[in-house]
Amino acid sequence: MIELGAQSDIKLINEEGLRNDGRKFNELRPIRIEVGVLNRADGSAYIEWGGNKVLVAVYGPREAFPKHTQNPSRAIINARYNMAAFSVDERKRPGPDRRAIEISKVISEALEVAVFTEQFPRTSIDVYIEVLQADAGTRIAGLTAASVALVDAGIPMKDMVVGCAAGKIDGKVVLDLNKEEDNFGQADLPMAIIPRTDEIVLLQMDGNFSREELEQAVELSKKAATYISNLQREALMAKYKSQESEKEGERSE
Amino acid sequence: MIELGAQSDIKLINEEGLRNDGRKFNELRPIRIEVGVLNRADGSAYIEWGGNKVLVAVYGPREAFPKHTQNPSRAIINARYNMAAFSVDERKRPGPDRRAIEISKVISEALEVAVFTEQFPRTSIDVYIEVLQADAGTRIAGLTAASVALVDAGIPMKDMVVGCAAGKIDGKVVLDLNKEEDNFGQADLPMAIIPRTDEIVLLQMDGNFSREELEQAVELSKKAATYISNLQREALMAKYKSQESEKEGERSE
Amino acid sequence: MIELGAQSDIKLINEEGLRNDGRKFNELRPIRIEVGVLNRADGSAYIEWGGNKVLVAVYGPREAFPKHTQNPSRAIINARYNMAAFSVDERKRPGPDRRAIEISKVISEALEVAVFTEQFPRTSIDVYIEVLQADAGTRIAGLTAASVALVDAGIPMKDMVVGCAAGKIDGKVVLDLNKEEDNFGQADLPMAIIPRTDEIVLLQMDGNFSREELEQAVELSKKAATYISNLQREALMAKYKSQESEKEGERSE
Amino acid sequence: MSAVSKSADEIVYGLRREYLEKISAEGNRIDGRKFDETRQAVVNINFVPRAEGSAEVRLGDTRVLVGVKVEQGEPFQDTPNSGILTTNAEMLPMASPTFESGPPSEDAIELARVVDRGIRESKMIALDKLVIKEAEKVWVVFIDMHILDYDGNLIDACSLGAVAALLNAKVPASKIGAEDYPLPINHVPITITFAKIGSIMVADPNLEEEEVASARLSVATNENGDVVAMQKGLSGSITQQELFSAVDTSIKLGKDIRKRVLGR
Amino acid sequence: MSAVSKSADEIVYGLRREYLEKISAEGNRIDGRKFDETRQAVVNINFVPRAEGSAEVRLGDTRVLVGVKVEQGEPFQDTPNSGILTTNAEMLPMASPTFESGPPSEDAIELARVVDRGIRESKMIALDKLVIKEAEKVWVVFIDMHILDYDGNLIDACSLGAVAALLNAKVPASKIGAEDYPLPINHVPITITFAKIGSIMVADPNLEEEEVASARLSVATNENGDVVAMQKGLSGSITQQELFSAVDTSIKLGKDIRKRVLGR
Amino acid sequence: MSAVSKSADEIVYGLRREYLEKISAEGNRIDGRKFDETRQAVVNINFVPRAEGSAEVRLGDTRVLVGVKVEQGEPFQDTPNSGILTTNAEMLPMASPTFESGPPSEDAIELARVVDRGIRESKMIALDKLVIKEAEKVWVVFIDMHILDYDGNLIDACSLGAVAALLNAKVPASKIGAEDYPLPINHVPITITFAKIGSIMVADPNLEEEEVASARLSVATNENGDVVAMQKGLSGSITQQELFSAVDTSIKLGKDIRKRVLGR
Repeated sequence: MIELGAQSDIKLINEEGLRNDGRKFNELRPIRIEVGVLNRADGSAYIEWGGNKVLVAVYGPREAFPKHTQNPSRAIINARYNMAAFSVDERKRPGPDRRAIEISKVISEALEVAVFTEQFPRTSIDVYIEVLQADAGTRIAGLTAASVALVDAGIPMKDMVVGCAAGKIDGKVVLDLNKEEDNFGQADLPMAIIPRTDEIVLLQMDGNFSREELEQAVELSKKAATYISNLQREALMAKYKSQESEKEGERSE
Repeated sequence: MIELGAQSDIKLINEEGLRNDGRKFNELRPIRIEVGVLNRADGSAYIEWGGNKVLVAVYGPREAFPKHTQNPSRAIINARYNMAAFSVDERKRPGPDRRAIEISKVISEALEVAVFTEQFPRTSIDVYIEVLQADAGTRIAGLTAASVALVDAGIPMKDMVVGCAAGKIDGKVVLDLNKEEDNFGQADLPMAIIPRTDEIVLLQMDGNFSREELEQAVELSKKAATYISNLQREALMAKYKSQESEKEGERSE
Repeated sequence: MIELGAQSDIKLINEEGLRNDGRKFNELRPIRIEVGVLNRADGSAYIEWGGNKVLVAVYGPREAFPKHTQNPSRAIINARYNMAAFSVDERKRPGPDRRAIEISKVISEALEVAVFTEQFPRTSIDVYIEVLQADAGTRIAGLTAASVALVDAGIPMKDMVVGCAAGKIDGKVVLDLNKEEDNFGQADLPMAIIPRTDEIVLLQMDGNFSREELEQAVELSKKAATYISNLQREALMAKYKSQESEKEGERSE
Repeated sequence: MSAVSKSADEIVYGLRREYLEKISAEGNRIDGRKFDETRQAVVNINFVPRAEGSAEVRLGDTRVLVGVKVEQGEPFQDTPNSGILTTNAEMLPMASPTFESGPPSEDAIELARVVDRGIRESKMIALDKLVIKEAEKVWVVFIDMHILDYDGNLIDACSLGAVAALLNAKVPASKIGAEDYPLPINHVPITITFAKIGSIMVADPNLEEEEVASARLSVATNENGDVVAMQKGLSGSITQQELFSAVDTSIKLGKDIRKRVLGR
Repeated sequence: MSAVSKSADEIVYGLRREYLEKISAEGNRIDGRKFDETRQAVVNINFVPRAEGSAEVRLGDTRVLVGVKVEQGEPFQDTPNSGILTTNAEMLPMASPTFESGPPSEDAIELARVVDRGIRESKMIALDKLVIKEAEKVWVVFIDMHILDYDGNLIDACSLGAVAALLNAKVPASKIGAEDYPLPINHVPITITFAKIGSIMVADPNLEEEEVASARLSVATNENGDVVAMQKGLSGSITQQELFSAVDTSIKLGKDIRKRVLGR
Repeated sequence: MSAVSKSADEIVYGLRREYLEKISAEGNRIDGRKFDETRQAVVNINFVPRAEGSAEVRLGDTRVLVGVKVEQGEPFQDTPNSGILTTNAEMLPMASPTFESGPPSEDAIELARVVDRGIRESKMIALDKLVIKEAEKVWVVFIDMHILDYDGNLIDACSLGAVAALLNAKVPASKIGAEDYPLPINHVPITITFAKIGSIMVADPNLEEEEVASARLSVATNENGDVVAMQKGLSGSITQQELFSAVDTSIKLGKDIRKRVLGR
């Protein structure tokens, strides 16, 4: 979060309680998920979440390389979060920066909770997350799509991981910050849970929350997660339905 | 090719049809080749081509390292084109830049056509091309010397590869651009062929050629290649003659 | 040594023959050595030498990694000299620069003379030298502490290596330059010896010494080395005494 | 080397190569195309509105995304009156099991340089119109090409994507108090790449064809039918006749793509 | 995977993990502490007088040295009225047989970023008071954290060291003809990290505890009891209840350390 | 370690070492030279006319090429009235099967730094005469040393090449509207390197000698017979007597080379 001198001048919630993009405090941006969008990858998914456009490919389980990275009792999850040079306002130099390395780490750890890694010793499951356009909340969007891509790749999981974020703007706790809100708001809390068990698998926070605000933020995100979880399922269903109807078509030919 | 605003002001061919260094349109710069100029290398050659000074060393066939680069059915040709920091007007930072990496690749590929690589599985043949002074046409000079150095190293080849370039200056197709012509001309076509079979093994081009100009350029280069091919042979003969006469000398002692 | 235009203006020895910190020409700065200061390392030592603060950890002998660095007939000594970013006036970027790489090399070579490396084939003995605050003479301080840390790690050695430096200021040969003397003096001679055999194991020099001055400088350092050697021994004794008394304590409980 | 020591992979590869050479000698391609027929090209411009220009290209099953950023910078000392063009390719490990993370491979460097050469040497962009203040400040055009899905012929997919993105890019002059304007364009180069299979040159090779090809040739032409850039690749050779036949096909296909796909 | 193929190391690790989970289920810790009890923290400020600020911290057997350098630099374009904070961690191979030489590992990067976040998001440093000339020159605060001896919980040791070093740091304004002044401070954040062992969250884990933990949670709070930064780590999960219990403990321990160790 | 586990290479190496130690104990060297005799040095100046200075040096079968570039740059903050000297060595894989591609090895770094020290500490170049505008613009002297063929003693070959190239280098002042002038020179340092074989110090070791040496000592002297730089290398030791005997020989040989090879 960049601190600006004129921070207080920017009003993020209007008199009617609506946000700069017309949303209510507990409203998500539009989310659209597509499954199986790439040919070469073992699994893939594409997500649009507000202005975020994120593509995810999964390869594996495959023999981990180099060999010394192999774990004899389980698969390693190797998520790689990467922003395209053109995804942000000022061109980003290609290659991982420190921020991307940290995000890749926390995403890998979150997915490891969900995947039955012990079924695939000595392998790696590589999850490539490419941010094609960024608009605040990319890690959460990427993680949400990554779960879907893992299912598409046939990787056995406890359940899908769902990401969501809440934050604070103009002193009020709201769901799912957009870019302007992230820049000029007071707090951000990216989080990911496994809905079936209510486990928190990713949690980061920066800014300023009182104990009470923090509880509100977590509650907002948890409710939204249920909704997003359904979107994930529908996207997967849509793919299998279209495959079914293709097969039907083949049979009726 | 650097574009300059005042490009049209520079005249590269005079009223008598001669170029800025006095050459005719189909005339090469002076070329001198020496063989076996280094002690440690398995084969070596030195070429002066106009103001270019290029030294080539060959090592191998030797076990390719690291092991995963080995090809079980043939040798890999690993050419490494490198410009000395002091070889150009403005000091070049040591180490390979993107241009050098591309040139190393196309030179390696060109040499692979000529070498009987299938005779040496799992090995590498390393060709180090050091540009000591640059004056346009270094890749072609380096490749021409590399062929000679490979013969000097005893590597079996179909035939030697010969490099040559043609270009366009003041709207006219000419042979073998020098530095000023390269900077202010309209096109450059570096090429390499195997004279015995007429195969084109390296070809790059930038600038602007009509279909007809392109044909003229290729024809000019092909003719020059025959001449350069003879220089390669003479350089090799000169070495073996001098070795013979040394042996003669030994015998008559 | 940085050359300054106004070099001659700075007076480093006063009328009474004393240096800017009150020392005589043959006087060392205060030195304090502590042994066994770290928990995880196999051996460790801390040295304060004038304003220098240097911490040394030793790990090994342990299997050398990566494998191709292993020497089948002896241990390799891998000293790594590193300056903390905050150890110098202007922040130093983290990571080894060319100076640190050279110093690491000469320190490794100096220690190899003393350690019975042939007793530990295929292993490495890693000596990490961290300069926490720098005040001229860090390599010598680090090497002196490294010897002590090696003993603390139980590595068998011929004898401990002792570092010392002499230099020239205001045209006079003096012992153990401090930072200002190093910056504005005329020569510096870092050296290390094995006192028992009088072998010189590290020697570097820059500046300007006549043949006679060089002899004086070497003599000054050699004498100081005997003194420093005793400090090393006392530091080791102090540790073992305190361990003894702990054991005594245990027994009497 | 005896066949005995060949790995299963090599044997399969050899059979595949033999098969493709055989059918091409008979006049056929693995996916039914004619030798001089490219795959369907779908261009989706402005895919990344945040960039100054962008285009997603699908060439058969190959998919790339090209973004163009236009930012202020200092001119090079020897060209004080010229904007700057810089081109970069990312062969993302997402796109193929054979692509690796890390600094650009030599393949990625060659790809970026070949695409760059087609654009630069055709003088596509009027770099002289990108000067903000002579010798001090110019517009820098960054072309970043992300490979998303790899089924062969990245050179043509990326070239097409870069050209389409540039044609629709704007100069963000509003950042310096003026009005945004379209990136000034002089020419529209199109690159066509050929793979040599046996003794046949096929246009726009797919991955299967690329893998068994002995040589590769890329030819970029402009709307006048001039050749503006070429690059031979791979460890095989081509004949003079193959070269000129490829040049002719490239001129023909270039005109077609320029019109049909780019509407120029 | 059958136990047969497990290495000796893995078996020992499994036993150790089992043991620690067992004793924590019984209410105990390996070193006798209570679940919400930190190890003794010893802070030795001004250890490196040559730096603008410094602190050596011993947290049990973990030992870190933090140095603060304050130098002149250019502000970022989008924050012309703000000084700059930059934080770096060096996990020196000196500190543990498992730390390697070379560029920062992802662990070191996460460590530096988590410490940075606590300081930055709490607005500890009044960056707006570090402007020398608007949009041209500002003070840059470099925090460099050297890990000397590793016995677990580097986040808290480094955070405490960084805060202590900053509290005692000066701005070397004498270099620009003014007078040195203390680094301007708004707030004092304290970070407390928890390890989840079995189903127990223990504060300030030592190395043995860290190694068998399934999850890690760090919570930074300020003197008002607000939460200013958090980070969950490791490949396990936590419950909502565990999260808030950790937040409460962090607020409590933060107040204690702020007063007892830092005298604030 | 028993001899049984020694590799063939090691045994050969041991025998070679034994042999060279034996003959040197008898007063001989493998190539018939005296202990204090250097190989023939051939210096070919101005080999690269495009550089501001250059020299190719053959020292026996060792061959190096040194180029000097002189360019404009900013002075260091603490030396506003001084030009800049920077020295780099490239141990090209061309020169030996044991040299590898990639960033400079520690050997290459030591080589560059030892050569640099001889030139810098002798005050060979009058850096104070290389100021274009105080605190703003100075001449930067780049010495780049390319090792072409390696038969031992790179330090002396490179030092000689660097000195010869500098003695013949010009400052390209015509680029700033003045006239080119010779690089201003104060002193002419010569470096002589010794290898210790058994208990004998031999000057200018060739590769065979270098490989079996226990210690190496380089001594740079100026025309007054002062010592200006020294460096001991390798994992062996030298005695005080060996040191001073080497210093004396270096002074003597330095005078000889300065006159005979450089004509000074």
